[in-house]
Amino acid sequence: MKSGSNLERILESGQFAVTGECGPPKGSSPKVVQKKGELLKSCCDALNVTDNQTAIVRMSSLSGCVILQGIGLEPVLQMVVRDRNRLALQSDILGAVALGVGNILCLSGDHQKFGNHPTAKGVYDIDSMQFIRMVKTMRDEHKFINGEEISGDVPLYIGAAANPFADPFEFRVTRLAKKANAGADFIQTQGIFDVARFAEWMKMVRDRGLHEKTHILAGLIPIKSVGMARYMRNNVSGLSVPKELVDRMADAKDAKEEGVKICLETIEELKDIEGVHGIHIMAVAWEDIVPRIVEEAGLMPRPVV
Amino acid sequence: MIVAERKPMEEILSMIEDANRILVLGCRGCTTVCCAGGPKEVQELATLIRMNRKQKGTTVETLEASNELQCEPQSVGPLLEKLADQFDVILSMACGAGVQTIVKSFPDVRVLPALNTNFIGMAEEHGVWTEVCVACGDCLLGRTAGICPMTRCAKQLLNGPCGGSMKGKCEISKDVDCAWQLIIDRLTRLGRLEVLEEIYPVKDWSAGWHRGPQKIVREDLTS
Amino acid sequence: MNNFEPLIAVFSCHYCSYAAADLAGSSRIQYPPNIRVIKIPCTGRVSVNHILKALECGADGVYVAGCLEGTCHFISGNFKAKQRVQYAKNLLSEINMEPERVQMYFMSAAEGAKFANVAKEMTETIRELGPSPLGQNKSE
Amino acid sequence: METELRIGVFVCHCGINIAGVLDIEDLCEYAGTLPNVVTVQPNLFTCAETGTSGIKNAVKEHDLNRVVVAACTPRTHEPIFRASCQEAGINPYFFEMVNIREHCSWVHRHDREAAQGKARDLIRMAVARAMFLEPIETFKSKVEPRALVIGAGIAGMSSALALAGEGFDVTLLEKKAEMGGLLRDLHKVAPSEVGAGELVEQKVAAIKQEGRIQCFTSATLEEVSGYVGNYSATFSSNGNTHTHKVGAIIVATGGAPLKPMGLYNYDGKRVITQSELETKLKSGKLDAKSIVMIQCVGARIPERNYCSRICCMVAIKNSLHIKEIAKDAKVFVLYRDIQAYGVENEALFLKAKEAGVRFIRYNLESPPVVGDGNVEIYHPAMGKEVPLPAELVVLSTPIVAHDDAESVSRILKVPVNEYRFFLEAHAKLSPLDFATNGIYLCGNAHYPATVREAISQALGAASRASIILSHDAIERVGTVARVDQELCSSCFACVKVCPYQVPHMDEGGKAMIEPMQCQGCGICVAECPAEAIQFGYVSDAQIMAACEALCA
Repeated sequence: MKSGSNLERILESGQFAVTGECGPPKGSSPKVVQKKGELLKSCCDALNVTDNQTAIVRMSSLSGCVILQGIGLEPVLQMVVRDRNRLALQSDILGAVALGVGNILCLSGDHQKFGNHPTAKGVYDIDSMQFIRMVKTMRDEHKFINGEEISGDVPLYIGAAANPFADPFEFRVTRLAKKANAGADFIQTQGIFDVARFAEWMKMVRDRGLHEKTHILAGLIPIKSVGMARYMRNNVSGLSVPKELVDRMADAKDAKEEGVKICLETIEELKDIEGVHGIHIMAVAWEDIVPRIVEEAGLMPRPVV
Repeated sequence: MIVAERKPMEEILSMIEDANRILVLGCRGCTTVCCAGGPKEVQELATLIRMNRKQKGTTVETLEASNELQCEPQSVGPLLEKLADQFDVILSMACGAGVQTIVKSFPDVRVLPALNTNFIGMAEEHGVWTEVCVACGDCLLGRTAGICPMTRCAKQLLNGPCGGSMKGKCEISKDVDCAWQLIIDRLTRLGRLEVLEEIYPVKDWSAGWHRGPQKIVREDLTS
Repeated sequence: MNNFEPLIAVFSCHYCSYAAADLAGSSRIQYPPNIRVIKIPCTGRVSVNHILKALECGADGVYVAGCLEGTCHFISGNFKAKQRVQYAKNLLSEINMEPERVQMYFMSAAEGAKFANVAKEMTETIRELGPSPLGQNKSE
Repeated sequence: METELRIGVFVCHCGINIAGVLDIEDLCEYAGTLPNVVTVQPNLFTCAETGTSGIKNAVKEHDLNRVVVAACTPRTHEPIFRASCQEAGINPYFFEMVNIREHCSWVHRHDREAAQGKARDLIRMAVARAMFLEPIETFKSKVEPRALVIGAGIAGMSSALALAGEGFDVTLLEKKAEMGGLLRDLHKVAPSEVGAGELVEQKVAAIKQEGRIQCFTSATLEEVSGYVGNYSATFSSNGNTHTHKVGAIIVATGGAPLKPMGLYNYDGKRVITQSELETKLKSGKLDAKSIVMIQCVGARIPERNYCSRICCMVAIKNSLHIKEIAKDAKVFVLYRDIQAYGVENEALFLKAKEAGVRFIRYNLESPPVVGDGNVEIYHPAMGKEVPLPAELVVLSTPIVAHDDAESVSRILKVPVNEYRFFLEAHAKLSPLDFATNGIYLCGNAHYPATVREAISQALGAASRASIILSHDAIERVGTVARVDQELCSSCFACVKVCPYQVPHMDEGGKAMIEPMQCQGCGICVAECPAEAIQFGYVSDAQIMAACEALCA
């Protein structure tokens, strides 16, 4: 075992994993995190805690992780290279391990331009690929990025992101391969609305045997309204939302119900794609729908390994 | 070349508010080429300053001059040397390097920048310059098909495009090309795409940004 | 300021607008005597600094009069002039002067009446704006 | 060392044209107060003999070195006074003219006071400008009495023969293995009914007989340098490289009918082009009894939106030929609009209708559909789709520019439009000239043309070229821009803005403007950020002086 985390145990035992997401508040109250955690506790194997998502300042990811651990949840510590140089990244990682965190997701981060501090200086000292490799080296070789020894273990289960819908399409698989080689134990993908394109990507993934090197968790974003669908289609770079889906939401009598239906259909399709080892549900501001989705997708109760 | 542009007049005028004798000093190097601080722009700025004062009913004396390469102390020359002390302010239309060279040459004169030094760029077409180099001190163009991700990728990624790359454009703006798309296209064209399979190691910043002032010494050239 | 008589400098190209001015003359088309023509071979010869100089030296307004768009005797001179006039307007805004004091006009050699109308229009525009703060009329 | 400026001002009454409105005496008096003015003289008519000799005498008497005449428009009278200056022994460009007639007395007749003030201002501005006048010399450049004609189709051959007829040597380049161009494939030329082949053979024979024309076949133009009167053209022909010195160049590179690949089931057999039809007609191999012609195939569509102009006449001509061979043949012409301009073409159109050729209009929204042995067309009069019998379908495709037009354009530095047709300097003022002096164009290279039009253009271009070639040398006044290389920052601004692509970087990496090529517009002068380009004819100093003199 690399970290022995619940997520690792589930994935390594060949079970279909479910992860969720918890965005910390733009404030200092632990209650918000606890409330979200309670909602998702029974239906997720681990919960990502976002790191200043979309470059909007929030409570730190590490604190969120610790709060979740306090109520018995397993967190995935998200970390972006946008805000920390290699010193800060490494020291935070050591701190996280000291506080019992067992999973990490290594990201570039959304560009600061999109957030609430657009004039901030981006750090980008190292990139996400180098970040993954750095964590792996810390864990497996007990070495900092400069080659110096680390005292003690750094047992972390390492995750990375992948976006099958960004361009250039052909290179996306190469990039995934690089992440797997760099040390990503699991991958959480961008939200999937275009299953056909995702399946095409997965085929390329399998052709290169990458599904055996790393566990791919397919990303899902439940849609609450046609407005949200439209917004994601038009404004969110790196998302592929087919027009038919927007139309379907527009035509629906009950948009929320339709959103759940779409999500469930997608999960069914994803289950059939070879190499998909789980799902990652990003229900931004709609956390309370997750238990129902997991339930109706037939993924309850969550296994105990 | 170094690409600069004139500061807003409002800023320049407020800097020189209390000056009555102003030497507007252009540079015949980069800032002439990028049409920001050559003899023509010197004349333009001097005229605007005089017009502004005339509007206010006051006067100002301006002298317009340009030297060869303002970042070269030798290019100050005897004439300028003689003149400079007569002025309250030297308004430099060179890049930051030029301004500071003049500062060093004239310890007793206020030297002010009239330009913002923007970037190292190439002339895309007449009147259009784009940033292509950030002087990182550790050139990696040899591995990126001659396209600099340090300059042209908003996240300075070294291992391929982030998830925000769409249709060849960067997530920060539809007007900005995704540097990595360009790199991949060009490597494909050159038949060398496989170089991207390798994980590019972390960058050595010791010769680049945030590292304190740099100095290069060529022993064979120094006296 | 009823007695304000604007002083307007005109950069006029040899092939079109200067010829148009000649035609206005031989056709005896009357127009306000406020303009002073400076003849140049092509409006592409006019630089931003010439325009600024005229204003600095007291012109209440300046306009550049070139060939019709697309028919410049020197192919693209009037297009360059148009760009530079726009640039000069921006500069004026930067020092809080009315950009309308600088204009670009296009006319063919055969448009004597247009030359006269433009002179009239510009004189009216400047009369409305009032004397240039840099001009000789400002104290009136 | 500066010689003292001594300016003489001459104020013309122009009879009552000026004096009827302006007070000449006052103007003279005023001019006398201006700096460096040493003499002022009124004239009844400055341009009359008394006036010009007055100038010459005053130059001698007062040792003048600048002359200012306040009179009428320089556009007509400047040459007269410049000549007077020259005769008086001073550089003709030490002369400045003030227009107080067209620009003052004639246009401000009702406001004499203001007119008087304006005239004073104009004289003051001219005197100020005069102080900064620079001497300008003329220079000469030898003319090579040889022309280069690129393309030996009907236009190029006609140009070459015309020039040779005038006694000039001609280098004629043909990219194919033999001369003749597009005409080689055609049958007869309307409306004269001359055989296209005969016409070509006539011209080819004439060229072969003409000792002054050197024709190079299988030729490619490689490089051209120089300027009007003195170009150097390098080209290869059949494996050899040649360089010829030529004084003028005619571009007659022609065009070709579009191959309608993928359009209307084009197969070159049952669905053919008009030129393929002509080959059939020529060899007498046409046996189809029902023929449908479709016009505007690949033309006047969004991606190629021009009208090729000649295809309507080609269709009319060929349909008549078919009717001549087989009276009972059914011929339909499906068209969008008919171009049959001029008396003869209009007559042919009527003749075709009379001969039973059926013209049916279609529009882009419902184009004809080519089927097996028939063509379906929406008939506007019947309001429905009608099948037309069609043993043979003939597509009228536009003339398109050759692919190599672009390379010729680049080598000669002359422009092409978006469809790669060459672009003349001015559609009305100089339809056969390029903006670059000494280079001319004719025929299909410019735009689809009939044989007759191509020949007229060719003769016109030859005549334009002969104006240059007939001189031993070209005299050029130095009213041109010149780079002070010491000041040049090598920014390429002049290279990029010159509409004639004259400035270039020399071997030392500094800008260089060849005076023979410079057109004297001054665009680069105003653009140069280093103020490194001098323009003595209308210098910055002169313009600035005039501005400074705006206010008294």
